[in-house]
Amino acid sequence: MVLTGVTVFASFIELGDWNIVLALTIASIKATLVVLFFMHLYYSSKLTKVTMIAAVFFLFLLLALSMTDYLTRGWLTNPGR
Amino acid sequence: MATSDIEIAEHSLQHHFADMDQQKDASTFGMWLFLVTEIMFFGGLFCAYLVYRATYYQAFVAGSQTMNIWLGATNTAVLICSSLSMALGVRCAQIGKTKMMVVLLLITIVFGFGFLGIKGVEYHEHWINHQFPGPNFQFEGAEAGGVNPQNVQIYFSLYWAMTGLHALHMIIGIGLVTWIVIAGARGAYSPDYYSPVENVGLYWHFVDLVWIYLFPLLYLISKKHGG
Amino acid sequence: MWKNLPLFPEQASSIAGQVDGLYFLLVAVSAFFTLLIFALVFVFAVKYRHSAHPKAQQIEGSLPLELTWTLIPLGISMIFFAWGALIYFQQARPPRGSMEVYAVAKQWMWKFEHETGQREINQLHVPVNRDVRVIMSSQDVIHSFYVPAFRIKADVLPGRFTSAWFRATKVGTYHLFCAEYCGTEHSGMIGEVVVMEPTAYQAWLANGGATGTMAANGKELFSQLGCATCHRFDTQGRGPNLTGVFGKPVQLDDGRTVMADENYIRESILNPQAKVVAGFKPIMPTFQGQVTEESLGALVSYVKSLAQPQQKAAGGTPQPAATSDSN
Amino acid sequence: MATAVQTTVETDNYLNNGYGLKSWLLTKDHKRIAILYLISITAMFFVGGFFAMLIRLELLTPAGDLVSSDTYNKLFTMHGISMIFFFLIPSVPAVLGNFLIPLMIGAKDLAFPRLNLASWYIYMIGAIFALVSMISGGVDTGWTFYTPFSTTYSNTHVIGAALGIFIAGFASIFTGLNFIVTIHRMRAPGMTWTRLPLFCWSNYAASIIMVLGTPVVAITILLVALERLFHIGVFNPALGGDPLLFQHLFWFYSHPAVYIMILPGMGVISEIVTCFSRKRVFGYEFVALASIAIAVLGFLVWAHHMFVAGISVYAALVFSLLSYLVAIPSAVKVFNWTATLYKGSIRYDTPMLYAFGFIGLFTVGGLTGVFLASLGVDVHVTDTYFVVAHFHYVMVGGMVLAYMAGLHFWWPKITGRMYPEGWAKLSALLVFVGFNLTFFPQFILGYMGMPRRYHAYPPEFQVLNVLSTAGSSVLAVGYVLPMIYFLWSLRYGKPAGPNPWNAVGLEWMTPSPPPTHNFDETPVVTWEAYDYEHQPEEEVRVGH
Repeated sequence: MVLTGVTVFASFIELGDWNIVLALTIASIKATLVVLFFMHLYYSSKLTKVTMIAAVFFLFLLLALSMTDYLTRGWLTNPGR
Repeated sequence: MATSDIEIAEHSLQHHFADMDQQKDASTFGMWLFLVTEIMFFGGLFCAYLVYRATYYQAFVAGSQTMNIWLGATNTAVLICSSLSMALGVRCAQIGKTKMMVVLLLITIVFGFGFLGIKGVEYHEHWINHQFPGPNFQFEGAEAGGVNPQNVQIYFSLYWAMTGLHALHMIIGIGLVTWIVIAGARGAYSPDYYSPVENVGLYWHFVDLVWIYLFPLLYLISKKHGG
Repeated sequence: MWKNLPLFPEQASSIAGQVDGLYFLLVAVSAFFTLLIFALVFVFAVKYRHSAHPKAQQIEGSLPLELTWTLIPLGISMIFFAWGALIYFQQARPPRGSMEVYAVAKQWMWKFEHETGQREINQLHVPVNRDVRVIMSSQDVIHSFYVPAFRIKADVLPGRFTSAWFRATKVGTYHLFCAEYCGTEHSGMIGEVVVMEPTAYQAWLANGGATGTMAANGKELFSQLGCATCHRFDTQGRGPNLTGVFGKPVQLDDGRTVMADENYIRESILNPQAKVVAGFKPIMPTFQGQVTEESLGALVSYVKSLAQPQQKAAGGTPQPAATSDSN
Repeated sequence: MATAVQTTVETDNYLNNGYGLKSWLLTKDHKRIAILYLISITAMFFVGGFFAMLIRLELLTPAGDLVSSDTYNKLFTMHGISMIFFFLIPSVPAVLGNFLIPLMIGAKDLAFPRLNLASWYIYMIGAIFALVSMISGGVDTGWTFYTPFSTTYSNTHVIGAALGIFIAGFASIFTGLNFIVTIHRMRAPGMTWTRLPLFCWSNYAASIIMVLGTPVVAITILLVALERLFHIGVFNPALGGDPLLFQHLFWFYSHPAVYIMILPGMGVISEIVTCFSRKRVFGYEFVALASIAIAVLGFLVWAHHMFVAGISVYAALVFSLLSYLVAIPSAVKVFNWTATLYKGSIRYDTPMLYAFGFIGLFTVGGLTGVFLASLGVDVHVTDTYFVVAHFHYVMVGGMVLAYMAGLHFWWPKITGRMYPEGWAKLSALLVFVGFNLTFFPQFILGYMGMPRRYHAYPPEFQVLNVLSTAGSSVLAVGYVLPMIYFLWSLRYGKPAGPNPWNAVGLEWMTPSPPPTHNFDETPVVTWEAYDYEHQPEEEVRVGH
């Protein structure tokens, strides 16, 4: 559990870095640790695991499918033919 | 069913459950489902955040640079510590060390208030700097930073909405932990019956989780541009 | 009697026939399946009624049948998808060389301005057999430009240009509706599209009382607002030279590339720091609140005209101006 | 907490277990909560229906002469809000589902009875918010609350209505959560997933959507309210916000919400079609899995409401393709019901008549949905009366008919009394005829190009509008009749007995009305679902 504390400091060191991916990776590692051990998901039933995975999956759908619109707004808007 | 007629004195088995296992399973699963709804609840805001961050990246950078990273990071640490004491508290409830559980949960509450206090200091700073969205919104340094203050306002709208909602969850969480502490001090829980402790613990960890994502998203966007 | 009960809208654009073609196929397939289900339900219900068939025969199910009625509808729907998508592509991509009309929607009226400067309200005059592209924006809420006879519809958004195009094939007067609910007089936000013979259209233009073309008005605004002090027609300006920019990809200072379309020009006027051209500083002030939607249209039209070959002389461009594929 | 337990005597049931108002308002019995919901949503249904009648009357003539355009705009908004959020979404789940799911799976109650009661109170608070904002001047944004109209331009009681929907959303979340946990954890011994009645499957699928989708619309509606209150600019284009983001977030819930409404209705139909053809459902697994498939795929299609709204061409293609996929499981269900009839032994009781109506009208509604998924045609017909007709075919022709079917089917179970069969058949006929007369002309109107939410319209659309209004008055009679004879039957209806339809299923193995604890002994299930093969035929059926 102290490991989780360490990651906070890891994110400090990376402050100068613009790379959001790294910050989010650290956040995700932290989150995973919290979910698995603080919240005992690691020791929980399959059903609970499936539930959690489903939640993350649908959140991903919400974000990803929304972004299919926003990231492709510029495509195909110019006159063709 | 016989169990429905027999009051099990200290652990309230509700009449419609066959046994304690079923009741515990149901309440834990129910709590996880509730957390799913919470994830989606914050998910809407994360979606808005993602869209606008992609659209107005520079404004988001400018907005994030007004954040006090030290306070934010301290708060992250505070919350993780509170989660730790919460997890240990649940563990104590599980093995029947009720007194220890009460102490650990009190520590959790103290950390919770600590978080809210630090957050309050930050809010106050933003407030006096007119960094609250609405007609009085002002963002200095927009000209120099080369960003449109109105887009920075979107950043702040999301900042207030996300952290505000999170703070509201914290307040509810402190209320719930207080309830557990009072009930626990009265000896309501035992290794056979501690679902409420576990569920409040799950809730607390979830609130912690949200912050774990809010911190890098809102505070650590970039230090590079504009300084 | 039948005059009061039309059952099918007029076909008055090049796309209408295609939309109707797909529509008729959809109607036919739907009618087939609806009748099939109705007939089966009816026949079974009568034939196996309790009095005639007192003992039901248990049937568990059948994998081949399930697969049949999963895969056949799937196949049919993929045909619909492909055909619908093809039509949508045509609707979404205006052809090159369209005549352009700028439209500003507001609660509750349509304002149009032709490239040649004629303005009209709730009426849009267009020549027959010519591609017309309507470039639209809204002053307040979301509206939607809908001409049923042309089978086109496009929402008109605040803060952004959207466009719709059509090629009218029949002279006449057609309904123009606002199709996105926009408040009190939503149902009063209607107008008409008048399709005319080209000669009649020219005559109408001549009587239109235009005060200069949109591009000319835009040019005037360009100097009034002081744009011209930085966006000079040489390489010395503090802002990029706008000659030949329109319709071309632009390299930004953060490494991205964007297409210089109407929305890019609009954003660069209202929110200049969002996408700064590579090699320039983010020093341009915003013009939000200083330019109306109409002025934006004029400015965009002007910037566009700078990319037209015939405008080369006016700009004194140092580099070869855009070729005819620019717009 | 454990309540005082009644000793179960033959005549004791959930209805005569306490009579005071308090015994109802503080009840934790799922059956009583279902009745509370039944009363509340019926009230909301007639409120919404009243608005609908005014809308149809206004549209009799092309000119906007009966009510002002502001009033008209409020009417269709409030019609939509009361029908969708306060009637359709809770209808089958909160009334029939609440009553039946524990009975069907052999449980004594839902997993969280207090949460269940809380859900009703939350629903009521939401409904009161909505009603107060309607009475105090109304709201005119359309039920869709599109920004920036709702956030900046409307001068009506948007905040009140938005909060009402926000609050009612939690009622729906709690119901869904309760169902999922109950179905997972409370099944009687032997009640395996493959023996589960399809009604439970479909409510389970709808619950998944409630749990996953509702929070998103809750936060979205909350943002709209905050934007009005504090002028924060998340959706405001003047601040660089994107009004389309609202539409994305709104439809992320509100399209799947359509499946919240229709899926439980499909479950009802599966129960009724099997019972009245005395057969096991054709392809049980396919019908069950189709429910889940609809629930999951339903989340992938939301932007088909936005094909002309200014989304990218690429996104439109993706969403169009995905929209077709969700049509397939619906088609599978219709084919399976039809096949269930084959070689059955079919009786024409009222619930079955409604079920026939459902199959037919849902087929039309579903197929016209295919028109809307098709990009090229959608551009023309979206936001016209074609869409209005389409979703009324699904929502009214499908869902309301299924709800009526279910209400008639389980009325004897709920009240212990039979309704008058003749009147019921008449009203089923009136609903079917009136419905088609009301909404079929609207398909034609839509393709002709009449936009929706129009207070006044060009004169050439009048004939079809008059037809539609005429139909709506027939439809209204068809809805008022059951209201009367159901009330009448409470006192004068023939006693129903435990199983008037000779149906299989655990809910029919306990007396009508059921005792407070549902079953004297927890049943043990040893048979498959819809085991009509081994159900002995009864010679004389009660009520006939």
